Amino acid sequence: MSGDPTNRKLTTAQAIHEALDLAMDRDPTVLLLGEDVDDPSGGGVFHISEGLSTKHGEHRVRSTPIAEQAIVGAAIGAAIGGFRPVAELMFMDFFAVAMDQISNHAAKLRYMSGGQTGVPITIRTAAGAGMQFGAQHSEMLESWVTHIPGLKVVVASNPADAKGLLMSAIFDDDPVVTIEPTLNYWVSGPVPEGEYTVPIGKANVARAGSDVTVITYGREVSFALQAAEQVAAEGISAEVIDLRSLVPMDEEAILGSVGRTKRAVIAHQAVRRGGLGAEISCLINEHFFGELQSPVVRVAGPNVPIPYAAELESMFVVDANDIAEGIRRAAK
Amino acid sequence: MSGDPTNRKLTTAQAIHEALDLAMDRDPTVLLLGEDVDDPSGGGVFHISEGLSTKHGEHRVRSTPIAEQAIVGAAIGAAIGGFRPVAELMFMDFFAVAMDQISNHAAKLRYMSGGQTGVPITIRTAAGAGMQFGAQHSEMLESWVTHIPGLKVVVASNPADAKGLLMSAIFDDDPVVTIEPTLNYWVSGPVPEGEYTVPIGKANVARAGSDVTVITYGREVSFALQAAEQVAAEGISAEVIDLRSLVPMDEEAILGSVGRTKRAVIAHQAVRRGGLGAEISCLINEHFFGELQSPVVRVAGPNVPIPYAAELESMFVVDANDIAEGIRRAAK
Amino acid sequence: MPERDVLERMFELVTTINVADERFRTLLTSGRVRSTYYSPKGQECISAAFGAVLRQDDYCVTMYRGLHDHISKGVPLRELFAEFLGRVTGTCKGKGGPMHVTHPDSGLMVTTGVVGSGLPIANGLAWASQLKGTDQVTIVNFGDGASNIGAFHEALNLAAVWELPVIFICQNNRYGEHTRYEWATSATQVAQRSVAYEMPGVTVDGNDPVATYWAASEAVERARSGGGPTLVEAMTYRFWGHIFGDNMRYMPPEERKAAMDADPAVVYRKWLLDGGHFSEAELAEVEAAVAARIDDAMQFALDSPPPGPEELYTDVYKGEVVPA
Amino acid sequence: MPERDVLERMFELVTTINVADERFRTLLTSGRVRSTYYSPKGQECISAAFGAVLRQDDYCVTMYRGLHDHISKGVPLRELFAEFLGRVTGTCKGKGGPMHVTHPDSGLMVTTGVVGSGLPIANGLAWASQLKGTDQVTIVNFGDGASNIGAFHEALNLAAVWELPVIFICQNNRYGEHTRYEWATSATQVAQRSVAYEMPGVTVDGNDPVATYWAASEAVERARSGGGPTLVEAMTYRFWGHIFGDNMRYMPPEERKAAMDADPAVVYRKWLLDGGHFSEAELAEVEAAVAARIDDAMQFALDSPPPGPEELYTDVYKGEVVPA
Ligand SMILES: Cc1ncc(C[n+]2csc(CCOP(=O)(O)OP(=O)(O)O)c2C)c(N)n1
Ligand SMILES: Cc1ncc(C[n+]2csc(CCOP(=O)(O)OP(=O)(O)O)c2C)c(N)n1
Ligand SMILES: [Mg+2]
Ligand SMILES: [Mg+2]
Repeated sequence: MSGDPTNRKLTTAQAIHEALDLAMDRDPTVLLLGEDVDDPSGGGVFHISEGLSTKHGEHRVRSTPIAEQAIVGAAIGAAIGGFRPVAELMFMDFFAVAMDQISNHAAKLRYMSGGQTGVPITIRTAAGAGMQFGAQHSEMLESWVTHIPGLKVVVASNPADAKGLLMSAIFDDDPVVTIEPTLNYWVSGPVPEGEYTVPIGKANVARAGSDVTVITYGREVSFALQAAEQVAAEGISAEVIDLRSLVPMDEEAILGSVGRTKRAVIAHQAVRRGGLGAEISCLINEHFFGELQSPVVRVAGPNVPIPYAAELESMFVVDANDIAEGIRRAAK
Repeated sequence: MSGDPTNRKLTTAQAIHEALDLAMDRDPTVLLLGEDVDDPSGGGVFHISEGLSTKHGEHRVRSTPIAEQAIVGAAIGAAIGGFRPVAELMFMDFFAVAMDQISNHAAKLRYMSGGQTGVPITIRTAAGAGMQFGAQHSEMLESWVTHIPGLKVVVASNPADAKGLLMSAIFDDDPVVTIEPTLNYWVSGPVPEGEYTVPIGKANVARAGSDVTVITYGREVSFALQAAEQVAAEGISAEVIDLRSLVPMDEEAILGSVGRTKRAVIAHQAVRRGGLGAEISCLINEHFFGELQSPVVRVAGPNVPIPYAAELESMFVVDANDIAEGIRRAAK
Repeated sequence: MPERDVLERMFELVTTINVADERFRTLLTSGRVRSTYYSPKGQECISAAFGAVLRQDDYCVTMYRGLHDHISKGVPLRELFAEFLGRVTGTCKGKGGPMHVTHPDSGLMVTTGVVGSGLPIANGLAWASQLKGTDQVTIVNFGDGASNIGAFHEALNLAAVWELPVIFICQNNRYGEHTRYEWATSATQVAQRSVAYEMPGVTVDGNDPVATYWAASEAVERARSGGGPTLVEAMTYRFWGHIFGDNMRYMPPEERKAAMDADPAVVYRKWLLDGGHFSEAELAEVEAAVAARIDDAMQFALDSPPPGPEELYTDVYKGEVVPA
Repeated sequence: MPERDVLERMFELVTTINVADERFRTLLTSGRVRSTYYSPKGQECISAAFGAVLRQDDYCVTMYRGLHDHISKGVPLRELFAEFLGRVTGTCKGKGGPMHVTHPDSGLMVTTGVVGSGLPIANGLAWASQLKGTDQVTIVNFGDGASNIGAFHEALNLAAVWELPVIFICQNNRYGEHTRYEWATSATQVAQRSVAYEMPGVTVDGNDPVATYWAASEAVERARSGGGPTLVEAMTYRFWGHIFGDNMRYMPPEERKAAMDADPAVVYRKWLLDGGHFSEAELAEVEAAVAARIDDAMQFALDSPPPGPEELYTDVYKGEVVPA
């Protein structure tokens, strides 16, 4: 990460706000659109864009009807027309109503046009369980978008990365989906002032270790760090890799670490079947055939919809204990 | 497969037609809806439902507006109301406009209602490249739907299975997506007369072999069989498993075969990253840690949109040569 | 004038909705319960009117802001509250939650959290009745904001082409989340969108239960007798903003005050008294009975256990248990 | 009456579309070329009229049945045919194909294969012009069938709320694939759906280039001067059914015959002669020049090589080559 770290603390929501503000300051082609995003509408349900339409103008920060196809379509068209729109889709479950624009258009237009028209949009979305929002407001659906060639996909685990990754996403010349774990909005951490970027495609070693590599992203990074503490007490040294970017993925970082530890755990909240963990596990197994000390462990959601009752929902969510259990299995 | 095999040959399109007809004969709650499906509209663009509205009535075989959310929604509602609707979505790429109904509703309503309302619908869709239909009419998107708990997903590789799997799908009490490789519509094969089912969740050993297991489905099964012939000449005995059903998956069949061969190749047309091959590879690697003779090989589409030009499209499509290459790598 | 028992039924429903809403907001404020909650307060007369018109075997599809619709369609209060609280005794064993209440015995078929997505499903339920030749009617409730999403359009067109016995009820509370109707919707009234489908459309004062009752009766009669769908737009207001905890800063205070001063439940009560339809004692009796039922239901819910861990893995597929 | 050069421009465009369409169908029939092909024959006057009104820097979004729109917007014929044939000299290097022609230099920004999906994107292009303060106009072409899909509704509402300089052109050819307009659409005319958005809407005879020219001029003028969007419905007919090879059995033969007997290109040619606007020699000269240009373009396309294998892996992301 470039930019000077400071001790200033912000929530992830504030960090994202700051990235949007700085990007709009720097470049007049940066636009913001989505439901409720302007100030007359309260600056968004999570108040992330509060103040931005007042500062940058209501023509640049536009509240939209509840019409996700229209939102993403408008972003795509404006991007082809020379702008860098940031579209907000409130929850990732609602990608389901806009997948045609995302998958068939945003992702493919550069290719279909033979490179003539790029689509430099950013799609921001909140995702993840843990707030008792039920089956239709809680999913991590990174598998849907990472499977679509033409999209890039990032997930920040902390406020500083949320800001830096979003800056990279906005100024990337291709469509980037930034998945924002909902519960992280209220999590604080140090965030450097001013402009900086966290490059897309570079993972971060969140904790160094020598026995087992834990590969994870988003909200599970903090759980992985807690799990690493738990198992440290048992004499297991776990390295935690925060992917930050799912597409492109920092294969070098993964392979470098597992090359040393020879043991790997992959943790994510999304359901196991077809989760991104499968792809990462393949990468490792294909590369280290016969060299691993134990089978690659996937710690992931069970293959069920997300239940409402708190007791069931907390069983669904991958937490520090689940990851610690995974590490112990890998370390055996 | 129950039902007597005969030498009667039908195309896959005819076999599917026959399944629909028989299902409607047997059970008055079976309905058909989709664009152009009734006879005044020509019985569908692939003429699969030709004759069915005339025979079973236009109230049971209904052409719809071009409105995939309305189509799937109507199917869901009718299913909750006591029917077994079969909805046709012309190409799988168009799942993108109906994913909300498919993922957030069809798949989740049983769970969200605590088991009170099931959604016994079948969603039929054509999929796959090879006809120069370009980037928006060619995708195999099984990864999207296999990742959604609550859905079942089947893909037939031949006309007899297409009929039997569709019969199972229609009479299954949960939502089933039947992916129909477009090019297979015109492929003929023996199809038993009358009613029979191919059970969902059971794979088929399409070719017995002892050196390498090839796991595949849909159109790639015929390519895998050709590849097996190619490598047989080189002294490699390949077993070919036709999955038939992607969710639930016949893990026993896969593990049984790989348990003998200790070498596995997975082949599918969908792009590699996040393709179902990753999940299958994980299953094998997790089960046979340290026992495999070579790394599991994935033969899959490159991570690109599907190009129009025939020369590029044929490079994109996984064919017999690609699979043979994969088998050779696994057999090393 | 509607029959006296209709007026009473509507009063009972309005009262039930309001008491339930108050209790639930109190529970949340006290911190005893944590949940997302979309108060229907202000919109109660719309559901009450339809509740007085519909039969038990009619179908209802509603949404996250659905408590008023659940109650009016007759979902039993104990199971309803237990579901809101995520208890195993809930309508859906606590697995659905307030955004996903289902109770087929009372005709409450689907509650959805995705804006507009209930409309296509309602068509299917209506299609089922049409095929079976029953005279059941399906209603689907949604907001003004939902009238801008694609599913609305697809559903209304299909319903019109297929002449389905379905009623699209737009509860126009002037806001979609924090965005004012006018800033999101290019139509003076949602009802005028019925022109696009050559479907009967009507705008009614949703805060007037009697007016809404007549509009409901007409639409239901049309659907029941094979006359096809209707778009009913009921004008109303949300007293408590979008979601429990909403700062409501985007709502002009005078606007909200005016709406609350004209509380439709209070106005209706007064109208019943002033018109000599019921005595104070009669209404108080209804109110006491309602309060007792709500207390009982609330206590039932609070006393109920959560679903057991095995419930995580059931109901994904019929009769199967998914491996952990 | 439009200016003489407008009449000539429309004649040239109509002729170019028809000759290109004939040649392409001949190529397919001969088996020399294999492709999905959606003939625009019958609809040529609509695009020609808009082509005569629009500027090069105006934006156009169209769809799989798009040859007439591509030609009218000025996409160069050589590159256009080469794209149809999947050659590296095509507008998109053969990677897009006929369903996905893009040529920004002539303002042809997007061609999509998903019904209705171009409308939301057209809004974005119009938004870009609005933000830049240019007076560019965006048009988006779609079919009658597309007027029933959700994206249509979302796009028209947003365009109206944001007062975007966009024109929604519904080429109503009476069928969506094999389904008749009336069986899928509950609206006597698509244009009446503009009422739902309080947007100007007009139905015009799309087979009459002069009438369409005036409707186009009015809508373009409105958009260019900040007056917002328009829905233009142009009534027309597809001569060759949905797709090349269509058995057309679902189209009543008398209906099709009547349409073909009133071939709009033939009618227009006769009108130009009868009205004394052009002499036979003048029109023949245009026709000869068009035929020569098409021959040249066709030959160019046929002589061009396919894209090289490296093209499979480029243009997924800017400036990157994806690993094989
Ligand atoms: C497809 C979709 N987009 C966005 C949301 C987030 N959201 C939840 S409620 C709501 C506002 C809906 O407004 P309206 O339809 O007027 O209903 P109201 O809440 O006013 O009753 C929004 C945008 C959603 N649930 N679904
Ligand atoms: C979302 C979607 N659904 C279905 C299709 C298949 N399809 C291709 S063209 C077409 C008919 C479109 O009719 P219309 O809009 O009237 O245009 P026309 O072809 O008549 O010009 C359909 C259904 C599609 N391409 N996209
Ligand atoms: Mg509202
Ligand atoms: Mg048409």
